[in-house]
Amino acid sequence: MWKSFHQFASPPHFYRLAGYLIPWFGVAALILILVGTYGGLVLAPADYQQGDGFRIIYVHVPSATMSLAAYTLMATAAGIGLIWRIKLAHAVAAAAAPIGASFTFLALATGSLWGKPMWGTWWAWDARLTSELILLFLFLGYMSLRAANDDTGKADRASGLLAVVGVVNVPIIHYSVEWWNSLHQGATIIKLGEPAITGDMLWPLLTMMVGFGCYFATVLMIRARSQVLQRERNSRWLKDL
Amino acid sequence: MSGPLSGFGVVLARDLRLAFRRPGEMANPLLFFILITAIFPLGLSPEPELLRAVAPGILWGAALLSSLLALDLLFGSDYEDGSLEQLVLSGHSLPVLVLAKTTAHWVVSALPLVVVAPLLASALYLPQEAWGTLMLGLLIGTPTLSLLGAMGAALTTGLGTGSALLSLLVLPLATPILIFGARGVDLAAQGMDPVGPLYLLAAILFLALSLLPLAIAAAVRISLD
Amino acid sequence: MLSDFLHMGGYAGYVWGSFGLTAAVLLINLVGAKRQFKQRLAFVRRRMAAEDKT
Amino acid sequence: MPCSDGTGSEGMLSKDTQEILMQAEALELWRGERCLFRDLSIELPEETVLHVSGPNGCGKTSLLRVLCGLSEPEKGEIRWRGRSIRNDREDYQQAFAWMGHLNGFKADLSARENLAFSVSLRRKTDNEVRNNILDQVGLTSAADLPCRVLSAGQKRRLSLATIMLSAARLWILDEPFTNLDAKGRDMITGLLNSHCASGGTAIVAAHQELGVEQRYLQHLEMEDKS
Repeated sequence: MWKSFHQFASPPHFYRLAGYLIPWFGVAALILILVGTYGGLVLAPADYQQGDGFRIIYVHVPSATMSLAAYTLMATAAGIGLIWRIKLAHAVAAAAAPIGASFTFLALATGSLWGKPMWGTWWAWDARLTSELILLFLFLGYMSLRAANDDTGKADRASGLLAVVGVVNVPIIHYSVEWWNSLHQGATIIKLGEPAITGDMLWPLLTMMVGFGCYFATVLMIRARSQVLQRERNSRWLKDL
Repeated sequence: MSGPLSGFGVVLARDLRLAFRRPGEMANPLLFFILITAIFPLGLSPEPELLRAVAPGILWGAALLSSLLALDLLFGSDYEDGSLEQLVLSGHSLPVLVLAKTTAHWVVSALPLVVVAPLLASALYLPQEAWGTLMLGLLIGTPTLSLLGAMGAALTTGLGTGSALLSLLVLPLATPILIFGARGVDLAAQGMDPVGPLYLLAAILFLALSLLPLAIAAAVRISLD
Repeated sequence: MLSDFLHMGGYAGYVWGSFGLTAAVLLINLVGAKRQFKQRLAFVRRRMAAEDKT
Repeated sequence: MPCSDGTGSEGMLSKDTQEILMQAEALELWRGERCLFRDLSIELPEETVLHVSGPNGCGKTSLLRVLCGLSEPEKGEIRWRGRSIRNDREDYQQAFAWMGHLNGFKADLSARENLAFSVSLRRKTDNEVRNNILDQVGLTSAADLPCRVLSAGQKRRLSLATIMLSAARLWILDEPFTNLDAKGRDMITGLLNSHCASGGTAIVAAHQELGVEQRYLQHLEMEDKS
């Protein structure tokens, strides 16, 4: 197993493989997202309580899921990079950060757009939105630390360490915010309304989730390739690009 | 070269001696803590009901910010004069040495807060029953803040980014401490049993004590590379 | 029929706002990633060429 | 991008009687887009002073920092007495003393306090031994002044005192002569000779001749690639 893992981790191999996979994942993402959107906006019935407003779920939930998935992937890649000194893993971690931050921002924006008709305010200290906000700060901290280091090697290791420590803290933060939010569960604050998800409401959501996943893979591989180029300096294989 | 912990005492003693050589600087976190706590009543209103309600949040928020205040000096001055290099190459286990430095920083910047806390609590009309919980909560919460802060300081040493980036890195990670600390005091103020949040603070402290020194040592090595 | 669809039961602004924003952010990310890659590739090619000459 | 691939040193006969203390193989280090050195190997037997020289910016300091384990090389392995320094870091660190550009003393502590602190991290010494060393490096008069007021030359002498007291087998000195007067420079030459005589070894980066006896001396010339 170790041989193949190491062989896969060699930059030229990853670079070519990614080049091959990007169009496939790109097309899959496009189709899935379009079908999911059509399903969510047209086919799915309106929610009896929130009417058509609930359709924002089809972008909010996938974004929120992807934001956490991106952070976890980033921290795992950084951990691998730190432990086994694999530069490719650091390249993947560096590539995952901007996309993760964008998904987190999307989750916050769509969450507040969804909250406005429900609560009448753009922002309410709902447990999930607050966790999402802290996750955004974790991403911003990661990216600013990476930007503050001019040497790529040092930037990789410093931000990698922050990501690993951060990922240990994410569950703690999540549950402390849930705990904090449940204590103030006065009548005024309704948890982000969770409409009852039935069959024909559910499949578009799953489609959107997989679509967002494929999109994430696409952009991750594109960014990872440029990170690989940045770290390979002048190895021979670059010559025949 | 006796046991692995022998370096701990030596570094702790040096850092404390250094801190006491500059008593003015040593008082900064304490003054900052008092200043912040004084500002809120000015910003809100002198009216006891309101202040009593927000007292736990103000006190804990002020404690969090004060413990971050003197952090960029923790490794910064050693980095500039080269003693950080000597520490890393001293042949002692680096996590133990950075734990010693962090302990010295905690003793100098966080302990005074615990001592002064009841004074400020009374200024914010916090009921007397909650003072004990406040002090105990600060006692077991601020070490984690110092450890998290030390890691942020180690990561940003030598980058010349000052405490702005340091706070951005540390504050998100410190939110659970703030939540449990303030909630504990709030429960005690309402006469309820605050033992739950205090246990959670203690649990986080032990997690931090066991893992963070390793991360801080790694961060120091990275910034010295 | 189309106008009902666009009206989104009164939530038009929020629903289309969310979907529009999502599309925009996804597009910006994709284009940004592509451009960064193109620039980095060009840089590497230029440096490789320069090195061959020396 | 040609790099300085200086081999260990010219005429490095394997004196079989002497144990090879430190081996470095195929070291490679980059700073940003610039390769400082590549495939650089070093073999350091005991009783040797390796004089690392080369123009400014050729990576002398970076090489020394890699050899003490402060910096991670891009490629390459360093072994102290046959065992890689990455595995048992503390063991290797106890075997050498490092003098960098920065002297590593706290400005608010006195020379005596600084010396006591840095030596106590390595071994137990009593006051009398330390005073003796302070006297040797000519700092007795300034021993109780805070380091803030000491001159650069005096601070360099204090570093020298720390190195002498460290009882380390390997000395890694980065430009030890800076800020030192003639007497100071002679002191260093004498120290290096006696260090080698007692079976020790050293790696010294300097722009001038070390004045060490020929039988101990080896050279590593580093080119400048900028």
